[in-house]
Amino acid sequence: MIEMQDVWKAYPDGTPALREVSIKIDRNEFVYVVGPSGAGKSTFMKLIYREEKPSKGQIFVNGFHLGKLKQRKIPFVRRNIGVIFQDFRLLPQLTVYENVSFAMEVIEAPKKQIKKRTMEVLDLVKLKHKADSLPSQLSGGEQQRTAIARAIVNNPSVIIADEPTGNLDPETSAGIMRLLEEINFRGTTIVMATHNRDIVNSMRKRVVAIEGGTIVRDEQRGEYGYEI
Amino acid sequence: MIEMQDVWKAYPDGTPALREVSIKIDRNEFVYVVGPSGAGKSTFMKLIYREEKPSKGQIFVNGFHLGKLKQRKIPFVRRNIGVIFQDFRLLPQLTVYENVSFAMEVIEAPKKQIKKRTMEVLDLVKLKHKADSLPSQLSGGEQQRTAIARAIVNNPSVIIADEPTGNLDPETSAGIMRLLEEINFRGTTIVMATHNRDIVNSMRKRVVAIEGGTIVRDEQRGEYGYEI
Amino acid sequence: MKFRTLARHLREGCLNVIRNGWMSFASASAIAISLFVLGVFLLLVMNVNNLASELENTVEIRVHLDVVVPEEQIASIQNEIGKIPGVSKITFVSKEEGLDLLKERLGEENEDIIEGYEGDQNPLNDSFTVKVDEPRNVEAVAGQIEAINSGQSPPPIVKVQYGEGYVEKMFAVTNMIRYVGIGLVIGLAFTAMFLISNTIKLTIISRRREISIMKLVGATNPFIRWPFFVEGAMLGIIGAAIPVLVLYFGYGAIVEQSQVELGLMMLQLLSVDQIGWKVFGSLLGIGVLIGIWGSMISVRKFLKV
Amino acid sequence: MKFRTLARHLREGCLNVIRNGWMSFASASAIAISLFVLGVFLLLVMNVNNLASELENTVEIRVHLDVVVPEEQIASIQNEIGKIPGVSKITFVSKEEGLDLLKERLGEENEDIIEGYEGDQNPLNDSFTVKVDEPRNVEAVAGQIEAINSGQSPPPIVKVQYGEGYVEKMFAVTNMIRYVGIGLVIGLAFTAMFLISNTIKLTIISRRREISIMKLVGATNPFIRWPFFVEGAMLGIIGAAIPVLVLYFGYGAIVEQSQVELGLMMLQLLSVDQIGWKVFGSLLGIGVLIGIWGSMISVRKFLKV
Ligand SMILES: Nc1ncnc2c1ncn2[C@@H]1O[C@H](COP(=O)(O)OP(=O)(O)OP(=O)(O)O)[C@@H](O)[C@H]1O
Ligand SMILES: Nc1ncnc2c1ncn2[C@@H]1O[C@H](COP(=O)(O)OP(=O)(O)OP(=O)(O)O)[C@@H](O)[C@H]1O
Ligand SMILES: [Mg+2]
Ligand SMILES: [Mg+2]
Repeated sequence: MIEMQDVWKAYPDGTPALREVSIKIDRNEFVYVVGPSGAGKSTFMKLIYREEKPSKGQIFVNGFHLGKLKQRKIPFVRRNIGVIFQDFRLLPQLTVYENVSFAMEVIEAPKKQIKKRTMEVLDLVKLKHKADSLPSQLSGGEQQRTAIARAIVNNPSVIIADEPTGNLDPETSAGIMRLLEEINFRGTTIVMATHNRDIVNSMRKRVVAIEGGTIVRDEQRGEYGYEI
Repeated sequence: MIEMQDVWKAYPDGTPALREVSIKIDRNEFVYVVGPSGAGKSTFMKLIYREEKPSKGQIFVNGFHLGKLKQRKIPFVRRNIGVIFQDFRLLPQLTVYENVSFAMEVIEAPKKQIKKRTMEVLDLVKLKHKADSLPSQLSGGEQQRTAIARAIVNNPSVIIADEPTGNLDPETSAGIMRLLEEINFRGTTIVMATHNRDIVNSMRKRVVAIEGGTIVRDEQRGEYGYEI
Repeated sequence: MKFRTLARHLREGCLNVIRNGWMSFASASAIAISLFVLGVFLLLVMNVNNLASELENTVEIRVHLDVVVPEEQIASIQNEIGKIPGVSKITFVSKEEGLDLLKERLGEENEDIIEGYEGDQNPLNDSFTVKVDEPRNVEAVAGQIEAINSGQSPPPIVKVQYGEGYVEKMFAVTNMIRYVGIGLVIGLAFTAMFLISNTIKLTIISRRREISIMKLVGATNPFIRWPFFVEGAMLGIIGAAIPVLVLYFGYGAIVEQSQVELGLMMLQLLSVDQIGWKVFGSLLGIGVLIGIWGSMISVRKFLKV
Repeated sequence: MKFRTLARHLREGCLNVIRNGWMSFASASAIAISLFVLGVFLLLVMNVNNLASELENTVEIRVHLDVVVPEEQIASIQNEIGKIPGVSKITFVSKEEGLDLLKERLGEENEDIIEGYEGDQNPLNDSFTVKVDEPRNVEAVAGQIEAINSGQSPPPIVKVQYGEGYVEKMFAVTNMIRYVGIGLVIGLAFTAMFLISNTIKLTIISRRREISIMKLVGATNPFIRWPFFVEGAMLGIIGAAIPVLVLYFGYGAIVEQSQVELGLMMLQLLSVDQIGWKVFGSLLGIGVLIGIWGSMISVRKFLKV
């Protein structure tokens, strides 16, 4: 489903972010990506939905060879990947409802279905009452939940979640984790970067630890592992 | 030091965010503000450094009566308050170094002192090696640490920290918390909104819980208190 | 593209005009004010060119006949001149009429000089006044008229005059006026285009992040481009409609108002009908095209995400 | 403000021009192109006004004396006319010279009419040609000249002429040219100011968030405003210097180039020295002022945080 072969990444300013990364993530897996701040977790995930290109190495996602993909085809790869960005990336001029429905308009879904599904998803993240608010009128956690709603609205086959509970209280976080687990159970691959020890340790899944740009640990049903 | 008397806040679009909030925070206190997403924690803190004005009620900070303060005097109140914003609010065109030194230039500190102190603070948050990077070239956690550095650089008498560890791994978080504790120990009042149960429970301080816009709990040496 | 998607793009494009309130206002007013200036100059230059043409049309050829030429020959010469290509009008001016014209030219002050020249004493000759289609051909036509003399003796035509020297100078001036005018309008058109697209670029550059987010959510380039396309067209229409309306009614009012005043000076502005929808239509067209073009080139930059 | 803070503001202002690369370019080029257009029209209008003035200066008064006026009286009349305020030049035209002038006016074609009028047969009278300082006063001066007759009999002045009718018409035309010219330049100046400040506003609106962050970090309004002030001035200087240089050298070249061509038509462009640093200096001044002003009004909006 997702495969990286000896991937290296250096940013244009020369910062080395990833080196020698090889990994295979199967359909329907749930993978936590952990590691210290600046280790390369976000970079690792940006490579998957092709926000960044690797400096070296091959990446395959859903059968597409990203390195050989024509520019025009990229949107179609992304449509099967729901991304929860670490910095949310909501469209500032659109309401919560519009931000979420936008992802469905992109795939030209029928209007009625858009409306039904969007409200359904907003209900799942408990934001129905904020449907008409603009991102600037939301609290940090509400913005994060909007980003979550947008990522799952299209039932993508892969969800990339970069620190999806960073701005949420433990109770809401638990709700979101239950939601992601259920989505995973229904067949979606989930790759989630997190700093939340409680979540990793209580919901045991595969754990990939990145440090200094390289994978230092990869265990099934692992734990967070960094002790204070 | 900080006092609110029957403060209410509704946003211009009508959203009620705070009601009947009265609280007194003494010099040198360390206060955790906890509560679910959208409870009003950030609003509570925005009132202190006057990003928002209360709809009703009085607020006193460092002896200033905010409601009666002339527009021109506001900057001088803010200079004694170091704020770590939930969304960082770094100046996008300035490097990490410039973002931090900016807060010192504002108070017209001597150039030499600016350089020395800025590097010192960057060292404290372990970002010396990123001094010349722009915010867009940083990881989430690095941006957050830049925001922390800026907040503490002027040795303010009050630090307002809105979710300062949301994007940090537990180890880095612990480092930041030790730093804040030390700053508090040296006489700075700290008001910190957080969702991090571990931190609250391991570093016992005063806990103010906000729910639905009102203070529901206020205990010395309290704990996080929300069980999953 | 599905129809509902097209409908969505139209809706979004129009909504964006409203959502970007301040920015839209800035763009539309840049379009409006640039096209207004362009329009004013277009009208000005058209009127000046019209005056220049009227001036050129005063050019005529005077053909002086010998006193001895009999009436039948006069008619045949008139006939021959009429056959020369480019000649548009021939008027016979008898010597009596010539004297009257001369009197007029001398003015009250000196008219006593030609006292006593009436009737048989008239020293002038009969002549033709010949107008040509195209003032620039006057020299050639004059040459052909002179050629009528050839082979006839005594030559019936004494002199062919068309204001040599003066005419060339006038053409130089009217040509200069035309070139300067056209140069100014073209220059202004490019300036307007630059300023408008500059403004639109600025409004779109501030939406760079938005565009990149859309792309990351899986939007194709056309999907992102379409609403901008509609938005650009809307801004163009709004921005161009204002100056077109102002110019249409404003110019109409000026023409009417100035009719009496200018009439005294024998001048006349082109009527709104003469200016016609060519001008107003092209202003509108330019506005819409630049609106679309400006949006498109600016958006394209940010689509490579 | 401490000196080091001022130095900081200067440095930051200049750095911001570079940091905002694209935006700075957009602003500076909007200033450059707007001022260039303004400058071109300013030069054009000044030249046209100059031509109009030259045209006006051709106005003169002809004072015809009675044939019987003796020479001593001619001198005393000349003296009296010279005393009239506003008269700048008096030329005596004897009847012989008058005849030559008339010959010229009639042209080759009709000059035989006045054959035989030479010498004693000359039917014309002696006359004065009077020039006035201010062409607009010509009517009043003419009146005063006529008043010399009063109390003298026979009246020595037969007729005072200054092209009544024609002169008024010419003034109407030259006035219109002036008003249209000044109107265009003022209109263009406002347009330029609007377009420039519009562009600057757009570049600053995208920095609204930045300004609010600065305020939240404790910056005072002047502290935020100063670098913008410097930045606006820099953009103004850069943006204005370009058209000023282009116009200065370009116009100089055009003046030189066209000297021969236009000389043939008795026309002459104002020289660069005549245009002087007034024009170029004021363009530069306008640029800098709009740059600063545009920045200031835009920033002020966002300072209320
Ligand atoms: N656009 C960029 N240009 C240059 N360097 C970058 C860029 N983005 C990230 N980096 C650098 O690459 C390294 C890895 O960044 P990345 O965002 O992947 O870290 P991360 O593991 O997500 O950290 P965090 O937990 O703080 O979000 C960091 O040192 C960061 O400074
Ligand atoms: N600018 C605004 N305009 C309108 N409503 C707002 C605005 N900012 C916040 N709100 C609303 O006010 C309420 C409280 O927001 P606040 O940001 O204080 O929450 P919070 O406790 O900080 O939540 P979180 O933990 O998610 O950051 C929320 O319902 C939010 O939607
Ligand atoms: Mg990250
Ligand atoms: Mg908050």
